[in-house]
Amino acid sequence: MELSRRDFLKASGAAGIGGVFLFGTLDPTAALAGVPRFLPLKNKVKETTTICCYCAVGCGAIVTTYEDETLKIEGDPDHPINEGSLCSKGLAMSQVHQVDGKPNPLRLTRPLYRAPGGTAWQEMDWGTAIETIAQRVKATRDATFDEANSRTEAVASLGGGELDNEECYLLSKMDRALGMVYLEHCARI
Amino acid sequence: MTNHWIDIRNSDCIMIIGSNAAENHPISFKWVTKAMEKGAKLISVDPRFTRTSSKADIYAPMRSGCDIAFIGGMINYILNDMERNPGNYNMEYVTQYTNAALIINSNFEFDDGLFGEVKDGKYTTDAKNTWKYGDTKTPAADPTLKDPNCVFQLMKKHFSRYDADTVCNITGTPKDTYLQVCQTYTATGQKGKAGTIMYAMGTTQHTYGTQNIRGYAILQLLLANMGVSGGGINALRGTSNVQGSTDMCLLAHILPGYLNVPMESDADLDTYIKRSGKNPDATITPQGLAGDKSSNWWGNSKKYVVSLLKAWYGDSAQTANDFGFHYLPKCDPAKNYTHIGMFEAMGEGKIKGLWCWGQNPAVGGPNSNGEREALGNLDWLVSADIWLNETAEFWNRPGADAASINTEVFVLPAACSYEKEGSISNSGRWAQWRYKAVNPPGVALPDLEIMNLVMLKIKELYQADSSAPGREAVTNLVWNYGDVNADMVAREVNGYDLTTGKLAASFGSLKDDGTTSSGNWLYCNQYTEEDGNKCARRGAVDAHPKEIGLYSNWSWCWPVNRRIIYNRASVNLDGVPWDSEHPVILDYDSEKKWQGDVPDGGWAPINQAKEGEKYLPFIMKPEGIARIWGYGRVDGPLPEVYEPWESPLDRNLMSGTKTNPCAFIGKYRNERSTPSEYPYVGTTYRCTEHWQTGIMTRNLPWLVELMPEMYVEMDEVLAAEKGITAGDKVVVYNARGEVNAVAVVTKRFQPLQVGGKTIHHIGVLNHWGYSGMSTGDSGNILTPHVGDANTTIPEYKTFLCNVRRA
Amino acid sequence: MSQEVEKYSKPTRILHWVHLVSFCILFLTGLVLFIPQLGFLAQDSVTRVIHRIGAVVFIIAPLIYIPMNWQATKRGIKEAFSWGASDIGWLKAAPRYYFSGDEKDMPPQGSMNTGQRLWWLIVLVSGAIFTITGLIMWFAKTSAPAAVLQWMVFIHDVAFILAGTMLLLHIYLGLFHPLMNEAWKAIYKGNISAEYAKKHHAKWYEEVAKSKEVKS
Amino acid sequence: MAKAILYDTTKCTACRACQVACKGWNELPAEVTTNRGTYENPADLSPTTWLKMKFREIEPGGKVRWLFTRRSCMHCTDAGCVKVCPSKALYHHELGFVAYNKDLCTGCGYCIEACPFDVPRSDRNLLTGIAKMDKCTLCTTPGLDRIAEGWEPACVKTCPTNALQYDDRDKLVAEGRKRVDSLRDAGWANANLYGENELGGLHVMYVLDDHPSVYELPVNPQISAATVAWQDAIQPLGWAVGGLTVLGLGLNYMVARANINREKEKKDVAGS
Repeated sequence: MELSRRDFLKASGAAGIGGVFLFGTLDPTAALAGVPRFLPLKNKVKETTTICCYCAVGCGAIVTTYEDETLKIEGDPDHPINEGSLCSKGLAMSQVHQVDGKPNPLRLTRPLYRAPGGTAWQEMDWGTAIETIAQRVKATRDATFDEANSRTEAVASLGGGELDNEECYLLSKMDRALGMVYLEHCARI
Repeated sequence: MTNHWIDIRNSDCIMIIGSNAAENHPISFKWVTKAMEKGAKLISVDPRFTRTSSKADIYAPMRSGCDIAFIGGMINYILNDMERNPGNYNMEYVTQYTNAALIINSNFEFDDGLFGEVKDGKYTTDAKNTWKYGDTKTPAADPTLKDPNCVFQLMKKHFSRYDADTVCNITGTPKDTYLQVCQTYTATGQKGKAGTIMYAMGTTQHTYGTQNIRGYAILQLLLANMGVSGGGINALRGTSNVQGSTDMCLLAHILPGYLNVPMESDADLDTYIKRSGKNPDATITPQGLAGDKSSNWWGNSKKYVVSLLKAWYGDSAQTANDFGFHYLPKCDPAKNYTHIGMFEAMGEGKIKGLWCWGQNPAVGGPNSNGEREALGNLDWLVSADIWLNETAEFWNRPGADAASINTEVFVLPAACSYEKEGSISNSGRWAQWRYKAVNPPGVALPDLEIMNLVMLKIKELYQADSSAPGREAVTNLVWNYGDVNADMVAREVNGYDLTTGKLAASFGSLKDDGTTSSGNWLYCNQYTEEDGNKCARRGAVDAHPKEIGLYSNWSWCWPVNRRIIYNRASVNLDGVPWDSEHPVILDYDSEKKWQGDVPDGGWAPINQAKEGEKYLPFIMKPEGIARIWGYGRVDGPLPEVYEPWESPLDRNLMSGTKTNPCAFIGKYRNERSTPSEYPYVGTTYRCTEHWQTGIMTRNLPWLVELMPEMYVEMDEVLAAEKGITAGDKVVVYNARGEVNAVAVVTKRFQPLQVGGKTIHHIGVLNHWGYSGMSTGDSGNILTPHVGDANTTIPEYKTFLCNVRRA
Repeated sequence: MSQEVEKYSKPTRILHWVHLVSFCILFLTGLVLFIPQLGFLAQDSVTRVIHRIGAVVFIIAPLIYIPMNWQATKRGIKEAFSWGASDIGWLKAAPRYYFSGDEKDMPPQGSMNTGQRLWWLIVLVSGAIFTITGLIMWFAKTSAPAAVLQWMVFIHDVAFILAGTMLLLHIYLGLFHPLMNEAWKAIYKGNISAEYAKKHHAKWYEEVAKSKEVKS
Repeated sequence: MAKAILYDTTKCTACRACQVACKGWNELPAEVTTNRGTYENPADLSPTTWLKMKFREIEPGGKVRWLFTRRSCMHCTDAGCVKVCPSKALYHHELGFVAYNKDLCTGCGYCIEACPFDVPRSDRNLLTGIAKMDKCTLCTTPGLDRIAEGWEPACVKTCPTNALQYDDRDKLVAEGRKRVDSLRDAGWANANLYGENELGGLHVMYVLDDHPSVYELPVNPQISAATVAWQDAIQPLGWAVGGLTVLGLGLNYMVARANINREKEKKDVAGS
């Protein structure tokens, strides 16, 4: 027995006189108890274009931020390479910042320091961290500097295919000024 | 990529080898699919049947590390077919645009897998000289390709040993499938047809990785697929800005813009330019070809080096002090400064300090157990990252005794990609600007600002210490960014005309007299007075007359917004495109020059140009034509089959030379696995849902949900032998360590018949580590500390291992 | 004052009321699923929770009653399944009686008349069906095959229609029908007038009168 | 004009962007999963997973194939779930697919049992029975309604290879038939457009290069006999019986009261 929805309405309408008697109408598509079937989207704060941070296809994405401080990321439909598409990783990029509407709890939020032989992290302020790192770099460089070749082989630099071009350039510039020759990044591996 | 992502749609045949594009570059398949909708064939060559293979017309299984045999056989097939059916090939391209016709030194010898004498892991200078042209400045050419010493005939002889039976015995590919691949791909040799090769780390990560790519290049040149739309050899780069970071040359052997690093012997700037080979004197002019002029673009390198030094040292860079050339560090030619070399030195305790900027070598480097141990020899380690990664936490890794590790560790919280502003360059060389959407969490800062703070502080310390060695290299460095932002750095990278203070228009305007600056000549033209920041352009209309998908007004690409490089090879000697449907450059006339893409030099077509101005198409080569015979490599002018450092075979089935004689073999904690104990071929790779060391994806719950645990893959036969079923916990192990993982038992790996033996592969994922949300053992625990002869890229893709139930 | 006889013992009356209230709760919360217009009442599973509380009472109440009133239970069950020729006579005569009050063809009845025993049988059978199908839908909802659950709903629904309509009849007769003026009293207070008993439960009244002292 | 999704398995690379897009747009949290020896995860649809890709390896004629299938609501025209939903929380959207107003859901779970594709899911407290169903709403969830904005569903938008398309159903049927024809020309004799006619026409149709059973899809999906018997026979019968009973009792009350009053009057008259 196969009844279409319309047949069912007819049948129940016909058979269920009593129901009509009791409850007026049986049409289930009639407006229901005032529960909205449509609600507008959340209010946007802004849309920002970005380029995906994973592989090097260079897909465009749009970061939409909302008034409730949440964000969503989707492919940029105007971008000629991805035409609005993103893969699983590109879409999950929003979780780098935010998971289920809250900041990703695994993100680093302040400088950390681990002392020699230490077994735990200590929090450190930026000023101390920068000052100490600068001192370590200088001390190691000065102790190992080969003046004839303007280099130190005791300080090394790694990174970064994940940095912006401008950051890569600055890193290349500062590394070389410091005389680093062990200077690599993930392009080699 | 010589071409770019969208251009894949113009291809007639796509061979994906050494890449798993569908999984690792999913959006590339938008364009692969579009090509296939128009009838293009897709070939997938891989030891494992992947998501890429699932969409392929032909899937050819191949033992890991056998690209040279596989491609060599295809080259042999083509060379033989070319003589029988020259009409099926673009012989004009092969003879006029490649060095196929050039005559090689008559002393060249190839014997039993060697191209001459090898001493201490290096070919002797005498041997290398025999690889060169008979006349090194004005080599003769035989356009009939008959001369026994011409490249074509030497290649024919070399690859004649690569017959299909021999090849398939090495690679394990079924012969009928292999011949199908040869036929299908070779069909792109016809004029007007284009085939593309998409490759990635499956090609490069071998002790002969460079020669694997050489093989692809030879194949593509013989089929006239370079410079044309829908062709090219396309390295699918794996990291969002690994192209840009390579262009900025965060690498031991090059300075920004692929300029050579100075060596100890480079007493001054001119010595350096001369030694580097990037100078006008290096020009080679082939004789007897239609073209008679090679532009040898690298001859301009001095302009770029001086402009770089002006950008870095400003007024301290003057003619009198060689523009501050001596501030640049000079390398010891005897040392290997690459990643593996760095960790070898670290293992020996020679490196005291390391800073990592968004890089995680404790997972990403080969032989992880060794590299993690080596980190303990540092006095200090800085990790600037957005997560607490395995490198920062190396002292706290399972099995480590934190108390005995005396490395000071600084962790600096950085901003993620959309918490800051700047440009990144994709695999197709498009430099695209991205903007800040949200603030970084807590007190985290963009790397740019962290670098600025660190360098300002270092400069301050050197300013205050007048007796510090090498002080001037630091104090004279131009570093006046104030509150640094990406825009001001992008302008510096582009460079200026220092006489007017205006932004330089393009690298054509750079000079070697100190009147221009440019932080990276390749990026000169990205930011101009007229157009502003071109990386931020969003012109979504394809303005090419035939709409081949260049989108030249979307962002900007190097060099000078040329979307398909070597595009002068896409037209014949008369300037007519080989492919009228997908021309790259077209409609030359002396007034308007070329239409379409930015040409590789705007000169007239060879047949229209005057004597002595008939420019050859491959402008970056000293001889102006493409090298199918590539004598610049350290391990021979042609690819030759070698076994990986760890091979399941006891000999090379092709010659008496088992492994690449020039490969770099690490010594630090680098145990070698033997086939008797570890009979299976291990290979590492990625999956769609995770990325690189996993730290950027293992902390994202949606991706962890999709791929929650470290796993390995193996065929059903091997699994049955070992009593392993899908989902079991297993241990994959070799001489360097062991990896715990979940077994994925699959039909997608099949045992292969090689040299009379049955070879099983074990596929090992490389994304996991001990930090973050989803943790597990790193695949690189198993990989060896050995590297390619030319680049020292680690041999991640082939090693030996064994497996047991956990 | 007329004579009175005890029609229902106190435990029986308590059981009746507890059961009736729980059944009405079950009836109404179930009915919601029949009427889309009332669906909002069931939002957030509110009516399901109430339905389950009702079901617990509905199941537990007889389980407490039975061991404590074993004789009555036995008798009751026996009655539910004792059917004879007089029942047919009653069914024939009933419409006339209930519409016009004409009792001349009504055969004498026992403690429960045919109609009441029919109802009683339906209570027993549908109660068992409700309990079994209900428990399956409750506890095997996530484990039983979909087809099983669908047929359980079907059967539960059939029982619902049967018991539901009969409940309406029962309530109607007990509360509103002009002739059944003491049925209410029987189940509320326990006693009915001897006159009413003679008239409506003649056979039973004779037995009671024989064996027991009649209260005055 | 009915809208639909066309899913072309032959173009799908199972990158699973659709799975993440679904979670992203619909603000669904990740599940905790394990690797069970397959790429496929989560193991099943759930209240927080409305779409998942299935992976299947087969080896017909010694040639390995890796098949990918989409598991999500098929948005039937003859939808079992809509048929049984007592509060009409599930309803047919004006564009044809099965939309859902979660506020109205009573958690009865009838839709879960009635779905021929085993799609709706709820997390149910077994003791209290408190539950809410969830399934793909084709991005029409109130407050997250992409369709009302004139956008395509999140999964479709993100699909890298256009294996998912969203358009007028008629157009997609034509497109799907064309794809099937070209597959047949290419030698896939069993190629078919799944969902064109099934259950009155699905609003998610699949281009398959082989028989639906190869893709583990129900070959001839039907609304179950229990649903039909219950919804089309018993429920109307229930209304009828209930209605007639009430009418009958009312009638009886009026008639009986009149009769009995008359009897009484007679008696009173006789007695006086």
